[in-house]
Amino acid sequence: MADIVSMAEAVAELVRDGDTVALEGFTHLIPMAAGREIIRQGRRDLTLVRMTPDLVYDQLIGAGCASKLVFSWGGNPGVGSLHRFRDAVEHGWPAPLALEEHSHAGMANRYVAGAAGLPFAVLRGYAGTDLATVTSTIKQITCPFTGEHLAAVPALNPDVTVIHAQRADRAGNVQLWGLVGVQKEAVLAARRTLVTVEEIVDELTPMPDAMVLPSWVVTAVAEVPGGAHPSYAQGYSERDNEFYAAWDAIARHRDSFQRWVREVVFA
Amino acid sequence: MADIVSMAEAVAELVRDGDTVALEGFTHLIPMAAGREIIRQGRRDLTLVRMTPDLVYDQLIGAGCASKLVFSWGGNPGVGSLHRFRDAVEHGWPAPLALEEHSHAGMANRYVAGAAGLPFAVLRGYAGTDLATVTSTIKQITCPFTGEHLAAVPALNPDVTVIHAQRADRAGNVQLWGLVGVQKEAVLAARRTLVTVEEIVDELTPMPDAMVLPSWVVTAVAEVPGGAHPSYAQGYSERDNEFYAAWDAIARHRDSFQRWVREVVFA
Amino acid sequence: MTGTDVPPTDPVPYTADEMMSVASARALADARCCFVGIGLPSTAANLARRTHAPGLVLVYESGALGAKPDRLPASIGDGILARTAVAVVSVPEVFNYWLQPGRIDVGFLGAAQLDRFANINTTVIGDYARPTVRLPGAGGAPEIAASCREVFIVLRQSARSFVRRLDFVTSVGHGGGGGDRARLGLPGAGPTLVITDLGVFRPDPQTRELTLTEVHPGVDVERVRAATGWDLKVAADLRTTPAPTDVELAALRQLARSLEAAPDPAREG
Amino acid sequence: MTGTDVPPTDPVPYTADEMMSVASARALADARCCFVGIGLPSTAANLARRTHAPGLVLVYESGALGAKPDRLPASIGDGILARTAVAVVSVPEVFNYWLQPGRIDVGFLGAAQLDRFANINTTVIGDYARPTVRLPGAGGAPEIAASCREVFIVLRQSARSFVRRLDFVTSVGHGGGGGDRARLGLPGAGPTLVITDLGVFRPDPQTRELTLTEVHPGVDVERVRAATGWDLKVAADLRTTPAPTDVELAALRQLARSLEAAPDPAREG
Repeated sequence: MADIVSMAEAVAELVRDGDTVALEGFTHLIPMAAGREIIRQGRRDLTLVRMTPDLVYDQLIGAGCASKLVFSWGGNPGVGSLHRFRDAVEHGWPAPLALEEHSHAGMANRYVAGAAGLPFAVLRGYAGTDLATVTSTIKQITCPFTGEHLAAVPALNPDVTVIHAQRADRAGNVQLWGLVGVQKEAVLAARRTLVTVEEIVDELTPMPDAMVLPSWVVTAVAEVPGGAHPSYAQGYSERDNEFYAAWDAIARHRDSFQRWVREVVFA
Repeated sequence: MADIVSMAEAVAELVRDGDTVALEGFTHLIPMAAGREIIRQGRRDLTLVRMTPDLVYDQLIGAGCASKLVFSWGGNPGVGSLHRFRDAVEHGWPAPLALEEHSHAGMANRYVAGAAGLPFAVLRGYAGTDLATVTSTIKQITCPFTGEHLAAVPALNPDVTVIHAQRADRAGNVQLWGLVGVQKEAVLAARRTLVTVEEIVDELTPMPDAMVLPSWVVTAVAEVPGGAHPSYAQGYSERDNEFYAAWDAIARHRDSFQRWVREVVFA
Repeated sequence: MTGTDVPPTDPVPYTADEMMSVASARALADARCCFVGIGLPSTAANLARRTHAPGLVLVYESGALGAKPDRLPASIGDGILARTAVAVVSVPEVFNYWLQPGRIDVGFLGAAQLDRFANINTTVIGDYARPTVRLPGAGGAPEIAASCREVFIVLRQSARSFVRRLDFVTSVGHGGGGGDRARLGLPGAGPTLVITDLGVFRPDPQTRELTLTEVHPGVDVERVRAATGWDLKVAADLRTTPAPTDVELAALRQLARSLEAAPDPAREG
Repeated sequence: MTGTDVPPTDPVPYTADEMMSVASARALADARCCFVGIGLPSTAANLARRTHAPGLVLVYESGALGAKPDRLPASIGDGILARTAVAVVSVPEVFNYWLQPGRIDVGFLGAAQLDRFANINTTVIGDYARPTVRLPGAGGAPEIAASCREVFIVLRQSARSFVRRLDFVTSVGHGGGGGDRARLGLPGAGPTLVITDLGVFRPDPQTRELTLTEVHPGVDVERVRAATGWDLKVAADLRTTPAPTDVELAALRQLARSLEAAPDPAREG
């Protein structure tokens, strides 16, 4: 059953140097506050896993927490580049960043296999692209019934997955709704899980389009109102598109980024 | 986009002699009325696909509509045997019934593959059982990353899938909630789909734990209140456990079953 | 309830079926979550929740996770399961995301035939192609038996159900004996407990052959031997199951009454 | 909006970007459902819904099926998509159950680089291991390009974007030419239309090489050639795209205004 703790305690306990860490949330419900907490606690050598690195990984990469990125689309949605991601890949600053690069369909299916306790997943994907030439975790498999060739990708099983959700009850059952992305799979695939929530409530009122993650698959829950900002939590906040646009200027240069880390993350 | 028609028209148009037909619904929302309509229209040589044949296939098998059954658990839930199924398998009455027998996990994954446009699905299943010795659609596959051996089963893609749901709107978008079983997969795997509904409404009010099947994956919708009886439609009816118990006596003997067909199905 | 009355040496008389259900419920004392088939397993799991294991998470193959029915469900798809569940998921999801990865502590199964290695037949009596009796088939059992951390089996015992050789292996217990589960790649520990209306069996640590470790009150070993189709091993320290307590019996009987228009759940495979 | 003003030969002046968006929207006249990337494709698809294709079903990779946003979404995960969708599904489901089986008529993609066979690069400029410019990467595009019944590509044209040889093949258009998609087992027809700020290109029926079939008003073939990194094929019956109508322009500009605090959507790959 999930423990209800502070985010600082949870990150201290659950996220360790060298871990494979997935912070998921597809545009919606991105666990941004947890990402900043990982920076504050000075984690190093993380393998960061996420379909869309977004600002949360731009920050972790720029702060030197990561040695590898497993991903499928690394842009600032609606704005342009992730400059800290680019600086790491193009110039190795602040540290070289190994890449393991897939398509969205491949990443989603890797989490599915991880959640399902299977070593791999099968999809119609990658055929004819250069991805398989640069990514060793893309192979071919043959259908034993039809002889067709399909793509196989290995399961993703993060040491720890972090997500943000709208609510949890006091037993640690977690409820999220709206665009729920790949969060269920990312949680079920992980060895440990931290969920930050907008609020902890006595009872989870059933909601349309909601999913509940039972407390017995959640390690820790922390109440962090606004923990997705500048991403959003449907029913609690709107996406801060202006911050996404403003991030372009903050992240474009190393010094402005470092100032942001000093003045905002460590404020 | 789905056409809104009568059940008789829909069955006449969509269910053809020799078809592979899936009537799905896991205890809840079983399309029983559509099954009786198929009997009334005298369909023959059907391959019936369903995880739990239940009363709906006991009736179709006893009425001589089927030549083959693809399934995973053929009992009267909470009561005992499906006597018409047993009579067909044990004595070939009214016609021999070929069996293609899987486990629930295997059947569910066959629908998943069918819905996903893949030729097969992978699962941890069947190892050490006699099922693979009697069922040709169970094979082994090797993980290209770990070398582990797993089971592979081929996709199920019925010619037509029939389900019962709580509601549809006038555009043919279908909404169901409660235990939703394998219905989404069975619908998406099929070439044609018929959905019988408790009611057609102007607007689908969002409901907790509900799924919506967009009208563009539904061929026809027919309003059939009570169309799941003696199964049930959460929010509309309760399961008629007494009828399930009473079915044991009706189906136990050929003459009592034939009387039921004459007096109830053709009433 | 069927079964033979036990002589009223205890304050409240009880049936052999009641003893079996109570012993099954007690076995769930340490489980966190249980994959529940209908019939005897459902009775046991719901009784455990009402007595010593109120936090036990019940998972039904119909997709109800953490169901808390306040009466016995009449089927695995009873509406009360969805209405009281922590979460309701699709049937593919319950098998792929919840059962297959080994998230379930105990899988609770019934059986038509059982052999000495706790392999299960629920498919046919006689030849598969021309069966004497066609049983319901596998359902969820093969993968429940494979993937749960451990498996409990509950069934009424007779020489027809405890057989030397299964007519069909629907679900694997310990295969041909020690080491077979590992050879087959089955992740869970397999059957660790078999509970009948006569007693309780546990697999030998080495050979994995079922050994009688408890007899229920009023049952002697000879009666168990007569109801076993193989040469039964009996534990050196054979114990007698403690009789049902008044509290257990009261809870069990309230549960039984709660199932309106009660069909015989034991007949579902 | 960026781009060059076209001389006001038409009643309302419009930009080259507006011509590109209008031409893109028109291309969706016959589609029933469209898989929409953000940026130019989203503008085109939403414009089509507001003008000649009100029944067009928009599918977003974030899981919104049949979204009906009343303004331009600021990202593919904009809350307005979930709130107005017929159904909201998980990301694995949108790829596995909705895209992969070929349920989508048109996949609408952008590109950083395009070659003569409409293969797409959105991964790197320069060497993969030591790139000059690291682009966002694949996202959903490889499987959108593979599985949709047909693919439309929209991008601003220059000799830097229309290149002789891609630095990286992120998504396959027609591979090395005629027959390559079948050889690769790609189920959809691939790119059937490329729309830029200068004109419209269609693949040759045999060779699948992109051929200029339309120029936008005020653009001559030489200007298109100068913005193409290979020896451009031009259709014998080259046409001129009809200029945007007042109705189209009004709807497009209302859409553009609807995106508050508008970032530049064209910069998302």
